[in-house]
Amino acid sequence: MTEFEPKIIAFVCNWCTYAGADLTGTSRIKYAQNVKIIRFPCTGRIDFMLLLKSFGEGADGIIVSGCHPNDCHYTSGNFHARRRWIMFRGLLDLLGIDVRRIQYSWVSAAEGAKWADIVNSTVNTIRELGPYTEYEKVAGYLEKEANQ
Amino acid sequence: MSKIGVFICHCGENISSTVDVVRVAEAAGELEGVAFSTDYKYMCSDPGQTMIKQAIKEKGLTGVVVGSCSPRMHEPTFRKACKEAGLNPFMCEMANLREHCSWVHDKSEATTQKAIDLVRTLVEKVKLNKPLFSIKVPVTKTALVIGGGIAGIQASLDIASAGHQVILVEKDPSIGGHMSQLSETFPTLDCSQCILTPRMVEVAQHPNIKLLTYAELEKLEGSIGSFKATIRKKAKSIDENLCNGCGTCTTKCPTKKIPSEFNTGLGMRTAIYVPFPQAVPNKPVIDKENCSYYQKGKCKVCEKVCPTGAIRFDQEDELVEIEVGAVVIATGFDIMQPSGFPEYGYGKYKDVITGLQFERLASASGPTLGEIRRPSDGKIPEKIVFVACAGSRDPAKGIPYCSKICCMYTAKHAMLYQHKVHHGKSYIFYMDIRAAGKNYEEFVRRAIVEDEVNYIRGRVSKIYEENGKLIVKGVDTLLSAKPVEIEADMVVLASAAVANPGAEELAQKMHVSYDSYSFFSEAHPKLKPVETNTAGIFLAGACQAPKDIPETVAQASGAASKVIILFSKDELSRDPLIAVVNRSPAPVFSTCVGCFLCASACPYQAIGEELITNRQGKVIKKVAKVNPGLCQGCGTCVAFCRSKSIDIQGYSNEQMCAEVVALLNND
Amino acid sequence: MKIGLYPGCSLTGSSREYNESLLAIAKEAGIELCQINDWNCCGATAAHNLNKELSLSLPARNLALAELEGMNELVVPCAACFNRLVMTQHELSEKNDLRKLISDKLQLPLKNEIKIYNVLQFLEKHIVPRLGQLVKNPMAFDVACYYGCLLVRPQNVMKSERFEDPMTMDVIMQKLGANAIDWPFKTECCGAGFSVSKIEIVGELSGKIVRNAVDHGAKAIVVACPMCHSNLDMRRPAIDKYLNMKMDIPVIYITQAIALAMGLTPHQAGIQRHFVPVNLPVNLPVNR
Amino acid sequence: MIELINKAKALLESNAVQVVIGYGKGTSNRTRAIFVTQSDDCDKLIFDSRCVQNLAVYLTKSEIKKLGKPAIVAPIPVLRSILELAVENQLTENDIVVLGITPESEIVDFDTFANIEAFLATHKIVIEEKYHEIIRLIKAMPVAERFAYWVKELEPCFKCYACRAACPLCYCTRCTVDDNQPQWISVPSHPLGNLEWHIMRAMHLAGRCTDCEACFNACPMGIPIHLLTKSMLQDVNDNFGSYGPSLEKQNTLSSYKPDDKESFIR
Repeated sequence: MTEFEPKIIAFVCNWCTYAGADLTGTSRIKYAQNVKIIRFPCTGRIDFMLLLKSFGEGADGIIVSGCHPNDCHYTSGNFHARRRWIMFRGLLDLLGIDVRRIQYSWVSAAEGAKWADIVNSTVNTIRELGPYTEYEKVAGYLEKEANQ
Repeated sequence: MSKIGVFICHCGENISSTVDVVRVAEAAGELEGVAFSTDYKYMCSDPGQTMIKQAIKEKGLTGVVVGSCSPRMHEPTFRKACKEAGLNPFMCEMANLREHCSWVHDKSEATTQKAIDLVRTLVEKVKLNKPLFSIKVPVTKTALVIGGGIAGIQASLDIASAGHQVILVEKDPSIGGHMSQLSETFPTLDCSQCILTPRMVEVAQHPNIKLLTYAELEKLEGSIGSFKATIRKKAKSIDENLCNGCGTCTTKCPTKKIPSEFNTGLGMRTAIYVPFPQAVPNKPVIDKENCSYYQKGKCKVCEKVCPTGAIRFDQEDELVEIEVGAVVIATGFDIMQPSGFPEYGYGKYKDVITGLQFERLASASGPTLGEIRRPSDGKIPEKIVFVACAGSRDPAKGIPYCSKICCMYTAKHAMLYQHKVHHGKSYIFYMDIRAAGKNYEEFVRRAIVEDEVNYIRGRVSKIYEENGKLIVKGVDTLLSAKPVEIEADMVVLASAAVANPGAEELAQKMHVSYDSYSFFSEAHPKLKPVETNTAGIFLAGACQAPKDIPETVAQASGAASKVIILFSKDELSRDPLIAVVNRSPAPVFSTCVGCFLCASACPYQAIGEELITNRQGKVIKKVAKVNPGLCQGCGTCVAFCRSKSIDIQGYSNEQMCAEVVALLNND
Repeated sequence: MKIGLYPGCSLTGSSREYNESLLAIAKEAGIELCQINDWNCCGATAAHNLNKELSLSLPARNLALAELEGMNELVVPCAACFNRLVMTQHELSEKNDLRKLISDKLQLPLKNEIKIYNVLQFLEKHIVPRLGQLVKNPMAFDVACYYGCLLVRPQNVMKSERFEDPMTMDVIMQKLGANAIDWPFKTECCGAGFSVSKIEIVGELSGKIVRNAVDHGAKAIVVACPMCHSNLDMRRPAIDKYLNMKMDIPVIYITQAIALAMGLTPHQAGIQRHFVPVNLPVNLPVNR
Repeated sequence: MIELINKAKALLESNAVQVVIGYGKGTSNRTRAIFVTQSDDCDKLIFDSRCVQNLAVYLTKSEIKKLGKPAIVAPIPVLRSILELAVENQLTENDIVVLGITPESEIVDFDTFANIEAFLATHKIVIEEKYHEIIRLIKAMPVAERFAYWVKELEPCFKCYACRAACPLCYCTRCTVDDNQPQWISVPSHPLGNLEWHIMRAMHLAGRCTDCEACFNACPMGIPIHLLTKSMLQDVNDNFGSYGPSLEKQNTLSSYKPDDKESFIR
């Protein structure tokens, strides 16, 4: 059987991590295809509901990444984001949603290599964890109903 | 029904070598709502762009997705192309198939599949794009410059010479700032006042500059292009129009023993005074705290002797409101009083002074007319010790950062001393010599080699008096860490440069951020060094961090040019990717419930109130309103709004959701 | 009121008089100082250069024992002991897992919450407030308060405003009626590190201190550290040799000064134990 | 409670307020919220240990607003909600008259919100040990088991939104769950829809919830949804220090500290 290829969605800010990922490209550093990026103006813009949606839509893992503290293009968007993540992560953990499936990181526009590393290590983590069947079961509830 | 055009770029072979671009174009063509899809070798090239324009016209496209390089590279290019073809530029999106795909993956099915996914994602987004139009903000072409030191002077002159009005506000009775206190300037040793005073006069005489001395900013409202500033003009107790600056009052004033701020306490001044001979404006003010009339109710000598009857004891502070389009903060720095370092004995021993005090001693206009004489007994010091980093780079007791100017001015001080006292001996205790700058290192070399200044690499542990001498105990770390003791006649402390006492308060008045040392923060440490995070407010000089004169002047001109660029248009046109609060039909009007937590989250104070009234003008609802002039489009408020009542154009909730769904459903 | 006391080696040996006078004035002030039962070395010697864990365990054990005895305040008169104990407490409070580790090794519980005072802090908190009525015999003369290095350091723990020019001892001496002179050698090095190995260096360093005190008109040097005392007192021959003149200025512990001011006999204050005879320009009660 | 009744009477007679929101007798042995507009009806007001509903919820309801300026009977949980509503600009001091009731059931008037905050400073929110215990137990489960546990707990939920209706802080004119552009939360009350709804609800209360348990009390299926908010309350405390409404302190999620600590961001 073929190896499990995790679906991983990345929410990144335009000014640091998106640019950093661009640098990964211009430096021709290779990484796994599993991760696909969605571009946001700022980590402060990233709504926790979107992370939830991602799992609901079948994501096995999520990367959320933006500017290092004090580097935010908008001075404090990432600080607000960080607080939101701290609270959100705590809640998900209580609910048994596997927080190991969400990788948060700071990747600056200069850290092309770090981005590749984040992607690859996340892909490996999710590979080990396997497909997010628990959540898929919950999300696929309706379809199953229909099929029966 | 949207008609999307998809254009896949080969980028020569950059993309096509690992991504099957033809298949990507085909796959895109099958997507719902895609009316046209193709691939081409160089989309950004002229024929490539023409291809897009034609498709827009012929197929009547409602949106465009270009699958090529990073949008950070060519988004402007393709949006311009769309605009030229009559499509709203914001209906164009880019899928990053090069930096995020072809360059980071090997040629494989998965790579092509990823490219398809990325394109599909952007197609779904662009379907929900709405035509956007850049925001217009009217510009009041008057600049407010706060602080009349060299930074404020330079900025004012530049802006004024470009033909714009400038209002220069200075808290002291005269402009000139610290530079006017300096003796001679490194690395050229030209006299500070000789190069400064002409510019001061220029300011006073410039038709476009309105000078408000002895005044401070009280309040700042509004936003880029149209600020409203309230200035407090402190009562000078004289009628400036009548006063001809003859100076009789200052000579006749009986209260003569007030330590002169300008001479850093080394000289005295009267209660009604002009800070220094070349002051601009050269008209006196009365220092109420020390004037015997204001304190004891009698005297009025100045009034009696004034030939023009210009004295006004009953004068009161005046608040003036002005409309300005931009603000330049040039409030400069302050010198840390070394009293926190008892081991140096500053304040205890008269002959331990600060660098700024030494400037006054060395200045031809100073209390000793430029002769280096020690404060205690006026003797010429035979041996003088300079202590660099007196407070700087000292996390324990001083400030952790480097004050930057001390290495140079200490070298200068030693040099000046050697030039004035040929047989004298000078020693400099230092940590490192930081002489990075044009002709700076050479200058320090000169001090060491030609003027035989003794540099000792080490710190001073204690200074104390012993039979008329100042014993300086320190260590020479280069001589195998030997303790050294020098019997000096005078000690000069290069005390740290710190932010002005009022800096934080001022920053809060203007909603610009400041760092942990109360220096004003630039918008970006590298790419926006003169902007603040508040649009329309700029920084010049040492109020942002310690700076020497050349840097300060350069930054001031930089800030000025930013203002001039701003003033070059009658209207501001800004990217419309900003937040908006939704509107819905009555009786809801807007789903915003006015909790205003978004306002507290906004980094730019861009969110204000809007009162929704009925026909009778009765307020029915208070909702949030985004000031398009201030909003920078970070979207923090959007993610924060519980009722999803605030959304950001170009990155709307619908668009982002659509992207998530599209990206994850590739089957 | 019961307060713990950690004497350390000096106070049971070379500086017995420090211990005696401390206990004497505490008694006068109605304060009971209880020695920690089975206390051990503070590790001030070389331990903290050789073995990190040991250097923490030694002081930690004393702290743990004090806790077991239910003490919540602990006086550590010797500046070196104080430095070790307070540093250990600081480090262990910063690193919780390290605290657990040490506590396990010691097989003793360690909350690490006990308040550690050096002698000056103790005097300020418990003795000075009671001084008023107790001062019967004012020390009305010029004294040089000498702090040395350890008493006011390390800065990051002591958080003292003016560790280069401390005032606490001066203030206490003023309260005893003395005039604490303003002199620059308060915190200069006495050479303690060479006390045994290189006496001539001690002679030079301490010599400068003694001379400066005398030059500033001091009639006595007041100290609060056994090493300072032994160097300025016991090493006086080396000092005289360096200055090549005879210095007869006495060196007394602040606790002795207080004892004498309280009207206790010189013997109760233990001044007979000094090498340099203690002649003060005030009348002291004759020994019983 | 005669004092309360007299105060209410006086307020209505002097027309200082037009309605008094308080507790009255309900069916069987229960109490319910009553809205007294006539001073003669003030005798219906009661207050005793059974009065646990959080009346603050009515302050933002348009139907009640229509009645005019309210006075409200406010035991501690209500006071907390009032203060949070004030923080969130939903109330000004002239909007209401607060008839505070201390745990010793003494009546205190609060003419300013600052006074309420001062009073609450001495009556801080305390999460009962039993809840700490439960939360500890849940967190101790293996992650998959924990997930299964909650899916099961939430299964009975049929999205009646009583929890929302009972919460004084769920005063939005349009709740995100009712927003279908985009469809944030899957509509039906199947496991996913329920999960998403309750996560969103908890997140929207993060740093705002005053732990009044109205949501739990209102849930017809007795789902322990208050565990979520309690746990977050604790998280707020552990990560950012001190929870509970405050006029000075900014809302937890709309403010930040540059040195906020976390251990999971790479």
